[in-house]
Amino acid sequence: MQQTIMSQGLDLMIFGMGTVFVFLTLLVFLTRAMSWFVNRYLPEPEPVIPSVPKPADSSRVDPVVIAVIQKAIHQHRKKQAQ
Amino acid sequence: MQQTIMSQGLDLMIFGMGTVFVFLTLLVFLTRAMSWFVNRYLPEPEPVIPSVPKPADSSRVDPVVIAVIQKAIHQHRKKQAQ
Amino acid sequence: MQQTIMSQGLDLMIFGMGTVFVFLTLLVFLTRAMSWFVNRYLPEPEPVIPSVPKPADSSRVDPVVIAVIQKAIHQHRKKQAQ
Amino acid sequence: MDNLLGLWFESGIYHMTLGQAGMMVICALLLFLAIRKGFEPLLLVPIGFGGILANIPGAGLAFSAAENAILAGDPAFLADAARLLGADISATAKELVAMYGAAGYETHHALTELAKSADYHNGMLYNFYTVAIASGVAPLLIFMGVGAMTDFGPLLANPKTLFLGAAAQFGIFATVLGAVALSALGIMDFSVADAAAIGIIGGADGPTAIYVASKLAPDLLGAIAVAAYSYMALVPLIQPPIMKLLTNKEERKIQMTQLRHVSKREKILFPLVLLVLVALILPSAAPLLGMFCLGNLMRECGVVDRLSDTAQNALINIVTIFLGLSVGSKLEADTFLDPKTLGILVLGIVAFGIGTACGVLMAKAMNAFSTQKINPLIGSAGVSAVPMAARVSNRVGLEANGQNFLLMHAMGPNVAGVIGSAVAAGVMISIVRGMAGG
Amino acid sequence: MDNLLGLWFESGIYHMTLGQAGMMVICALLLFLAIRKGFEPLLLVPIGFGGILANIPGAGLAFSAAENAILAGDPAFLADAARLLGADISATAKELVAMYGAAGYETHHALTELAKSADYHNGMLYNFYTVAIASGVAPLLIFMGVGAMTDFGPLLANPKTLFLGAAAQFGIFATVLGAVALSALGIMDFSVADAAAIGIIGGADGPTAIYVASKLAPDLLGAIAVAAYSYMALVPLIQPPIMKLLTNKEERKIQMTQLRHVSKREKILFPLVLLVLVALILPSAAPLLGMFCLGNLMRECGVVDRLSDTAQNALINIVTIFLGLSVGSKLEADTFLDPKTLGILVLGIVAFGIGTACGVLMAKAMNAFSTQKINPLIGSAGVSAVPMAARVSNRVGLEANGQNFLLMHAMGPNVAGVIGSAVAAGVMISIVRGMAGG
Amino acid sequence: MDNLLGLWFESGIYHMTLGQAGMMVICALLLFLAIRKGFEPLLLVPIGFGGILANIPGAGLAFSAAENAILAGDPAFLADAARLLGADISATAKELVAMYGAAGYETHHALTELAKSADYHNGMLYNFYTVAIASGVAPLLIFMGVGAMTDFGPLLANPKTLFLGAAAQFGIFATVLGAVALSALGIMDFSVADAAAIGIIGGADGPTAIYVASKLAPDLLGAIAVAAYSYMALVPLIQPPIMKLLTNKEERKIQMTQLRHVSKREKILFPLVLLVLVALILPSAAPLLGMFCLGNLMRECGVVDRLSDTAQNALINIVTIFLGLSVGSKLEADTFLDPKTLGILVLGIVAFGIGTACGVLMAKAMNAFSTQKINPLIGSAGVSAVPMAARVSNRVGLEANGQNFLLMHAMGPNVAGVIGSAVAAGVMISIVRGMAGG
Ligand code: NA
Ligand code: NA
Ligand code: NA
Repeated sequence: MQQTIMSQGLDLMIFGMGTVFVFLTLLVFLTRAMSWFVNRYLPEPEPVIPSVPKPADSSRVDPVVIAVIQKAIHQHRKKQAQ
Repeated sequence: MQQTIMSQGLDLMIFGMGTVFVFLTLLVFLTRAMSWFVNRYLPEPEPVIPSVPKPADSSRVDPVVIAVIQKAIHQHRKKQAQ
Repeated sequence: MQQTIMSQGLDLMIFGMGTVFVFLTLLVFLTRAMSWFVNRYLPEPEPVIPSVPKPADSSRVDPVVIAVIQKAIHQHRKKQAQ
Repeated sequence: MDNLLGLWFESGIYHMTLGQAGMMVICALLLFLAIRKGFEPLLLVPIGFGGILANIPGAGLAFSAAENAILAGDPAFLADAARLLGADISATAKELVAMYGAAGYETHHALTELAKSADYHNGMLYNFYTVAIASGVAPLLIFMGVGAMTDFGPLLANPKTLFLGAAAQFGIFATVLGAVALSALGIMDFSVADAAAIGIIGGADGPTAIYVASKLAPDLLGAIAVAAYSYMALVPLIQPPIMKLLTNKEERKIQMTQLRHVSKREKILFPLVLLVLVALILPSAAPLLGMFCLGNLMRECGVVDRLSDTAQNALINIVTIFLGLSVGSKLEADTFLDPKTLGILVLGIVAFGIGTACGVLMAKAMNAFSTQKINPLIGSAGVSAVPMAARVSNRVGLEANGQNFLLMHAMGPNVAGVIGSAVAAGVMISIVRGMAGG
Repeated sequence: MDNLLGLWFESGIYHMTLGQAGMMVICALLLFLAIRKGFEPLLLVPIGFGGILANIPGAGLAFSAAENAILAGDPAFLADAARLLGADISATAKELVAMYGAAGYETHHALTELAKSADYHNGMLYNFYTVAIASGVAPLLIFMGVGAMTDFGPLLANPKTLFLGAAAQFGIFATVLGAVALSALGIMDFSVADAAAIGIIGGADGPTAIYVASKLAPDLLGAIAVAAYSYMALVPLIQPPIMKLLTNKEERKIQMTQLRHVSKREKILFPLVLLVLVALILPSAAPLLGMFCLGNLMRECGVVDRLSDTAQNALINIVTIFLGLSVGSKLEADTFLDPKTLGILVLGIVAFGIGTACGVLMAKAMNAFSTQKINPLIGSAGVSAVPMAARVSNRVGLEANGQNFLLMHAMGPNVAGVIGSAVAAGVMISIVRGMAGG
Repeated sequence: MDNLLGLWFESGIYHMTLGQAGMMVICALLLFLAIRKGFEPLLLVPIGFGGILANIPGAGLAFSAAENAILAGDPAFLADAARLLGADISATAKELVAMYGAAGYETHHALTELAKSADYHNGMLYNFYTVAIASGVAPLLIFMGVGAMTDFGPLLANPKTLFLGAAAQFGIFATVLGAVALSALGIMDFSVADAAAIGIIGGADGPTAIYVASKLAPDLLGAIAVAAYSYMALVPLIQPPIMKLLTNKEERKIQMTQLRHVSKREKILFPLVLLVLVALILPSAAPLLGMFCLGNLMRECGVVDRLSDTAQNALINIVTIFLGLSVGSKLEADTFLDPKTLGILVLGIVAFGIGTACGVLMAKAMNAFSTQKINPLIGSAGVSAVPMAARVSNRVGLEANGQNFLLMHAMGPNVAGVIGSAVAAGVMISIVRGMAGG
């Protein structure tokens, strides 16, 4: 038993670590190939847009806000006029 | 068999399309009746509000925004003063 | 039966209401003790922050808004200049 | 041709019973009250709508696979069902459904297997009910969300208002007694479990009422939930007369001292204190109060705001939709149209009244023994019905004294009432189960 | 050493079949169309991705515990499975899986118990499919969200556009006939249920198609959903030629009168009117149209905005992810790579064409009998495909007359088409079940 | 009177065991660390709170219906249970619960049916655990959300940092060996499955650890999850000494060249490349890495932002609450208070240390063979613990050279570590199952 579990643990370590390295090594090569292919054959025409997805509304100005601003400016102008 | 399935398909078409038309025809009449009833007996007092539900907070102005505006105006006035 | 259910109802009332009172009385004392302990041994160093959680973005000013304000101020100044 | 007949025999008009038509009208009324009169719309809109769906003839949305199989009336299946239910072979589908409702777990299991192998399915609303309410999860998640929305500050600033929250729960137990009395007198036929579930209406707390009803009296859940939410909406009408009757102008004028500032740390520790007390005294209240405390801890601890936000927005909204539709499934005519429902509606409003009265009287009693007077009007807020009852206290207070703002003071007993009714729920569940067991 | 071999025997390359490789290419194409060409990305991204996951060799993500147990090929289990399925002991795993698919509820139940006791588990996508689609809940929740996003104003302003929505559904039933004809001619082997499920593609409404397919022809669900969403994305290419073929320049120039203002109360009452009609005429359409009406009522009633927001955002997004992955599970090679799929793709586009044509012709017919002319181009919007089809009507209209904005007028038939195909779905489900029953 | 006694016998104090009291203190400590010290609060607040709930005496929130029935101690049921479990009739409830835990699927099924027919129910937390973790769905959805939050830009700009992510996973496997060694020496009693589940703590990735533990060692899940999240929070204390020990000032000073710009298309294709590789090499990692890639694709493709938003907000928050409470259910005293837990805590921190060291050493090794030097400090980020470990690399780098900003460079190995531990998880699950099978 002692032997078995130790040997099982060893197997797990050897084949496990081996797979991790093989997998990530392949991933390195595939990623390099992919990047090369993209930059070679599919260069991006459009300027890169920020990849962080924005909540839909943060990009447009809230009409209420504009209203407030215009009101503020207007009152201010009245003050100036006096 | 060939016959059965064809006849079944025909039944499906006839009764199916029939039901769709009967249903939507009834809906036309019911809708007209409903609209007539509403406009006749339950005319709307209040002005119509936009039916698109707004996120609760987009309707009020963010205090931060007001603060910023007032600050902006104030700085601007200082500039004017000089 | 009539008797049983009545007596069961009475039991429910007596022991139920009793438990509610015992429980909340204990809670009063524990709460007082806790508050005393906190204010005695763990007084708060930092100023109290509002406990209502705010949506992440309502705390900062939308850059778009600032842009709009600055634009508004700027146009206004142009008007003044004339 | 058969198909045409088939369609007609499948059509709603052909099957519509008077009861179903009546229930549709009642549900339409609920929708009217919710939309036009603002009666707890977040719950009553899905409940009313679900009630209409549950009463669509032939759709069987509120029935289990077995019930749908029985109601479909396939003779072979009916024979099997009758055998499994030990019913006479000549029993009608309706009788069999009733017997199925009364049958135990094994019978349900067997008939369900049989129905599914005959390709019958649970109705949509039945599935919602099973997942959301029978499992108990929906009321618990709502309670977590409520906890995340609750500020215990006013309660912590003045803990003795907890006594008001305790007193107001007497409405619950008085109603229990009333319900069993009706049974004893043979006027109604409520079991002790039914009585307990009805009494909880007096707790004036929706999720608590639904949770208790789902454990003790599922058949009455529809009526209990409708009563609880309707009366919560009616608090502004129910409470003021009682409050004025039991107080004189002087008492209503009492000004209360500004509440002390409560530190963040007290607010963080309170849900944990409450949780420990539940663990030590009343484990049966652990699910309800546990989730409530979790929500409140997430709110106050300040390091998991994204969880707290979700608990009081996306999650509680999603759960509310399913909870409402599931409650609606219990508005199915055969379940709802029962003399018991009338009894429930009457007992429910009595419960609210007694609870309100006891809260006010308790406040007066406390004044008799304490120097630091409290305005008895905040006692009525002890029934919970957050925040409506507190607003009522404030309004009645302002009528008596235009400078007397009781809102914050009333929030203490108001949230105390939530804890109180959750405790009452726990103790009733454990006592009733003990009685059933014993 | 065994482990090394084990890993190799477990690796995907070792097990990859040509079919799985092919399906991965097809799914990659779907992703390309969704991301690069904007084909209904919200659905086709999860569907395409789910399809790739479903075809990962050896992972068994799209299989039930029983199927995974059979495919694992443990001899003892295979023997039991063969016995339970009444198969020859020499049957291959693939044959057994096929027989399992065809077996009834008891056999499924027994084999599942057996597989679970042998510690085999349902694949992730299989679980998603069971919870989201087999239960019917996901399409219904999407429909509720769509209801909460739908403005019936244009329809209420001009109710007779409902006829256009009705006419366009002829594409559904013509396709049903086409499908059974193919069977009758022995070209394909579609049952009536299959034919009905295929026809619904002509409804041009994703959740409706998925809902019907899950009830009548689960095996074809993958192909049907892919066809439905792809053709909805292709509406701008499919419809214009047909629209121009069937109309002359004069007709396309017809200006329509400004729509009348529709009051809030009409909008609140409409979903209830629709619901009552469903209850009276066609209970089998109650789940789909019921949830649709609930969503719309929540939107219009104005007192439950937080529920309406959640229904059209958090909830519909969550459900969409699971719905897409679940549909992807039906893109598993053995299910999808079947001559039937080709038939479905062909019949689907025919259905779209016929639906478009009938909508336009109906509009012309109505003009023949009514004084207040309508522009026949809005007829094509009756197939639903909201809002794409309405935009197409508008664009083609502008080509004929630069001042002719048909968008709002086309929204009427457009949403009418959604109701129409839900009605068609209900009637087909009930008729087909009747045929199966009889 | 019986009721009064009943309430007392039901009260928590009466039943409270020393173990439960101890666990409550431990959970309170977890909450303190989460709230006051900021230890991964999003997980540790629900976990700690769930742990308190799980240890409420008599509430049975963490137990299945069968366990609750046994613990309720009804003699008739105990007799049946003993018979079904093949136990001696004199066996205590605790012994029976232990035997139940060890029993197989059929026994569980039979006892559950029996308990339910005796009207016992699953505890709330037990249900959460079954739905959220036993099904595997919660960790997978969190992983999808993490994918939607991950920017692979830095990794794509410098792919060879993947080697650092690979090397750092050696901590996992060294710990596995340590665990089996402890068993071999008879100090602990870990099975190979236990050892694998413990090792994954070294992956420094919460959802991965929970996923693996739920598959290989459910009993140890509580301790493993607590260790994983605690040590992730302790990364700023654990890593720097090791990093400084293994590097000299010159190495720490190494400036790295500005990362190249990575195009949108590369970012869109990367998750698909990764997915295909998983499909070809390691199907057993498909669920984890599949959902991770789906989340990342939704983020990068730019056409399904609303799904991506939901995946990284509403959905992940909801799932986090349930995941935390479910993990808490495994902090039940009888499960958690076990010598194994101590072993797990010790082995876990060893795993972190070895992983950190291997990452740094790998970086130095790479420098020996490559001209373009990398700063070895970014090697430690290979353990994942995103983004904490990357921040640590940056901070230690700044100590050595005030102008040396390593954060972006460290993000590469950091996300590579996530992929690496998911791969390790997949391979361990498939090897261990193979061993069990064989
Ligand atoms: Na209450
Ligand atoms: Na349609
Ligand atoms: Na890692």
